[in-house]
Formats: sequence, C-alpha cells, structure tokens
Amino acid sequence: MTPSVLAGLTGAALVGFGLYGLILHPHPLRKLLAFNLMGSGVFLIFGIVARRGAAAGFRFDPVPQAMVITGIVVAFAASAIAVALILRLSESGHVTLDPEVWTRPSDGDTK
Amino acid sequence: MIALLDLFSIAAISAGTFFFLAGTVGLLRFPDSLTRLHALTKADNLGLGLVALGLIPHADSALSALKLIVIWVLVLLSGGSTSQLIGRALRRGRK
Amino acid sequence: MNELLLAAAGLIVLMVAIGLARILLGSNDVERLMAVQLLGTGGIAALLLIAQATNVPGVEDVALGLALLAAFASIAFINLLDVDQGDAEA
Amino acid sequence: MSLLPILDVVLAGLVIGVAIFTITARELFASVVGYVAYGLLLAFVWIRLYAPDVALTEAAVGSGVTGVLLITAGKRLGALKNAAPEAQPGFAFKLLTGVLAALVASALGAVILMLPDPPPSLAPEAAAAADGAGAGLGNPITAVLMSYRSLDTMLEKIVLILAVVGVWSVGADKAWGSAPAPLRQQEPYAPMVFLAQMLAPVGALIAIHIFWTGANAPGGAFQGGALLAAMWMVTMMARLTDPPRIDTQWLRVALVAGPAVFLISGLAGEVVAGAFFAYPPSLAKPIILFIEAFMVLSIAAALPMLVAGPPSERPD
Repeated sequence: MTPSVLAGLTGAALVGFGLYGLILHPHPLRKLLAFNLMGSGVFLIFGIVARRGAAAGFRFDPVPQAMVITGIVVAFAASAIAVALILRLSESGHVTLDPEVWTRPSDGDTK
Repeated sequence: MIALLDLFSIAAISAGTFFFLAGTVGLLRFPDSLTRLHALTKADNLGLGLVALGLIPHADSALSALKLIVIWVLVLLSGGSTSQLIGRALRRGRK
Repeated sequence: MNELLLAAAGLIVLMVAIGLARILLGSNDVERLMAVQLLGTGGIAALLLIAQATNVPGVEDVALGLALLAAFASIAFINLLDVDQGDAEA
Repeated sequence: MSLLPILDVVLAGLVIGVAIFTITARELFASVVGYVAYGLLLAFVWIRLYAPDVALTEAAVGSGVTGVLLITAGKRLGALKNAAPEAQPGFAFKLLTGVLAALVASALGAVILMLPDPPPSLAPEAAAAADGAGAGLGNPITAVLMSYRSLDTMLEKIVLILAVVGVWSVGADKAWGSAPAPLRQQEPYAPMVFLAQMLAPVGALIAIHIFWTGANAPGGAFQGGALLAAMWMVTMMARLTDPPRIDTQWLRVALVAGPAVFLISGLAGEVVAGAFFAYPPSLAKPIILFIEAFMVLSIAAALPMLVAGPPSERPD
C-alpha cells in the first residue's frame, strides 16, 4: 500500500462520513460543516491523482494541485454564501430546513 | 565536525521528544484543567524549541534556520498568551 | 539519521493523538481549545521532522503559516467563550 | 524505510478519527473545534503527498478561516449551546444513510484502487508552461496558476467578488452601506490585545514573505492573501479595528483590484504577445508577480468581508 493509495482511501472515507453527516444532521450549520468535510475528501482524492502523475522531473503533477488550491478558495466562498443565507433564514424565526416547520400552523409560541 | 553536529541534532531532538512525552503524561495524569493546561503549554513549547534547535544544523540555508527560530518564537508568543486567556476562561467559567 | 527523525516524529504524532483523544473526548468546552494548541506545538514539530526526513522543500514556510493559524484559531475560539460568559454575567 | 508506512497509517487514522469526532460531536462548538484540528492535521497528509502549497492553503482557508466563519455564524445564531432538541432522525433512517455513505465511500475506494496504471499527467505541459510564458518561476504550481491555467485563476477571483456581493446583498435594505457587525462586542482583555498587537505585524510580514517566495518555492498569492486576511481578522477580534463600512471607496477598490489587474494584463497580452494571457517571455516573471501582488490584496480584503457577513444597521 503506497502512501498515495492510503491517502486516497482516507479521502474516500472522509467523503463517506461527510455524506452521512450532511444527510443526518438537522442543523444547517452542521450540514455545512459536514459538506466541507466531504469537500476536503474530494480534494484529497484529487491530490493523489496529482501525486501519481509525477513526471517531467516533478514529484507531482502541478496542474491538479493548482486546481485543488483554486477549489479550496471557491469552496470557502460558497460556504460564506451559505452561512449568510442561514443567518438570513434564522431571522425569520426557525433555524431548520425541515419543510414541515414552515407549513405547520403556528403553535402560538413561535417568535 | 559533521558527526558532532549530528550528535547535537540527535541529542536535541531526543530531548524535545522527551518533553512532548512529559507533556502528554501530564495531560493524562493531572487532576484538573488548569494543571493540564500548565503541563501542555510549558512542556510542549519546550519540546518544539528543542526539535527546532535540533533541525537547525540540517537547514538548507541561513534563512531557513532563521525561520525555524521564528516559528518557535511565534509559538511561544501565541502559546503563552492564549494559555493565559484559556486559563482565565477556565477560572471564570462554568465549573 | 532519517530513521531517527521519523522515529521522533512518530513518537510525537502518537503523543498528539493521545492528547487529542483526551482533550476532544473530555467534557469541557474550554479544555477543547487546548486541542488547537496541542497541534500548534506537537503538530508543527512532527511536521518539521517528517518534512526533513522525506525531503520536502520549503516546509518552514508551511510551519510558519500553521503557527500563525493556530494562534488565529485560538483567538477566535476564546473570543467566543468570552462572549458567552459575558452574557451569563450581564 | 520501515517506519514511514506505519507513520502514514497512524496519520490517516488520526485524520479519520478527528473527522468522525467532528461529525458525531453533540454540540456545534465541539464540532467546529474538531474541524479546525482536522484541517491542521490534513496539512500533514498533503505534506506526505509532496504538496506543501496545498497544505498551506488547506490549513489557512479550508481549516482556519472556514472554522472562524462557522463559529462566528454559530455565535450570531446563538445556537452553539443548543443540544439540537429538534426531531432526531429515526434508527432506520440512520441505518439507511449509513449504508448509502458506506456504498459511496467504497465505490470511491474501488475507483482509487483501479486508477489507470501509467497515470495520465499534465506535468510535461505544465513544465513547458513554466519554461515558456511563466519563465523564471521556480514553483511549477505558481506557473500553472498564473500562466498555464490563468483563466481559471482569474475567474476564481471573480467568484470571490461575487460571493462578497452575495453576502452583502442578504443584509437588510436599511443597513446597506453600513459596516458589518464587529467580530467582538466587549472590551478585549489585555493578553488578547497584546497577542494581536504582536501577531498582526509579524504575521503580515510572514504573509508577504510567503507570497514573495511563491514564485520559486511553496507559497504564493492564495496562501499569502489568506494569511494576511487572518491577521486582519485577528486585529478585528481584539477590537483594534472594526470591519469597514461596505461603501468605503478603498475597500471596493481593494476587492476589485486583483481581477481587474489580471484582466487588463490578459488583454494587454493579446496586443503585445499575440494571445490572451500570453506574457512576453522576458518580462513574464515581473508581470506575474505584479498581478499576484494585487491578487493578494483582493484576497486579503475579500476573506474577512465574507466572514464579517452582511452589513448590519445597529452595533449589537
């Protein structure tokens, strides 16, 4: 088992855990966190593609590595938008994505 | 000369590793949060300093040797101040 | 020599792992902050050793960045705890 | 030779262990602490993949700044201590999700084990780019970012600006133009002020150094910009400064400067060197460093603005 295969399998496991948390956590911020975890797993898989593509005197393929760097920054920008939307959502009373909360007739104690 | 430098590295890095060991033992064995904080901050900062010192003879250039020292000073600075803040939070805080 | 560096790195990583388990699985939020500190010291030491042994260039810069970020994250977390406690007192 | 594989396995186990903690932790606060620790640990794995540039970016943006973004949001929601009393999913649903996640992970794992054996590589092309238009850049990744795939990099800067615009635009109408809420409400304690005062100048210096060496060694505009952004946020957290009003002229200029200079240089390349984003080989390195300097500025301005959030009318 070479280091890159091990790192790749780690990445695959991270994607699995991230997906699990993304689906199961009721709180949107926890979902976002799980999604970021999943994203870093994907980056890791990309990273081993870079490591395997070592050629032309490099110990890695610089193209996928450069794209991972861009990807990390874009992922952060998306997270920031998501956080802004979650905060906006919270101003309307509930912090949940459960559609039933919104359609349920007011229990009297909302707000 | 080379052998002497290597010997120095080995001694410093071993001593550094020992301090990390001591820090973790303290973390596991000490009874309350404040003493654990004390064990972690002091022992680990010293350990990092010794490891950095041991790596200096292997540095590629004077600049990277300098960077190793800067790393240590930076960690000392932030470790000292944040442990102060953590200690304060622990003392004021819940339980 | 390399083998020795790796042995030291392995020992430190093990210590960091034990420390992290102790801190994260404990029940105290304030204590969890120490996890970041632990990685800021032990993590950087292990990183420097591994990079030296496997010949990765320019790793001092990465370690410098990590040291800055560990301090940054600690400040952010402490900031938050202060706010909590301030609210409790007010 | 025998120790390294063991070390790798321990590292991978540590990363996965902290990831599991992050997912399963009961409270948001513990979970975010776990996530930051996880990001710092991932830097190790990247170092093992010979990717110090990515290690630095992942630690800075992926872990540090994202962690701060999440706890700032949690603080504003006031939800950090809530044990999430909302309906927890039932056991059957949990099991089903677990099976689905395991399936996805094992499919990915299988793909990784079956990757084609002479691995495809763009390294020769990248090397050609580093020797050609990106001449004189010792760091192949900077050459790829700024020369071989420069359009991607520029569009990515534009994504950052769009994200800032998006975040600002969810604020209330009345608040438009005012400053985002400060990152700290009370007076900071003396040790924090001291730390911020010491850390910020040193950190800014290190950030600029990392940007500058990025031409030849690991580092570059992204990493330098992110560290600079972190240092700006440190001063905000210690209340040495507050987030600027979003209608300030200099802030908007700083945000736009990176992509604007990039785009102008690209168009100039069309005239001078005959292709969009082509640089005259003799001047390639200074031009690239010039563009990157403005990119650092834009990143350092954009990341804290994304964390600070939409403008708020009252200093609450």
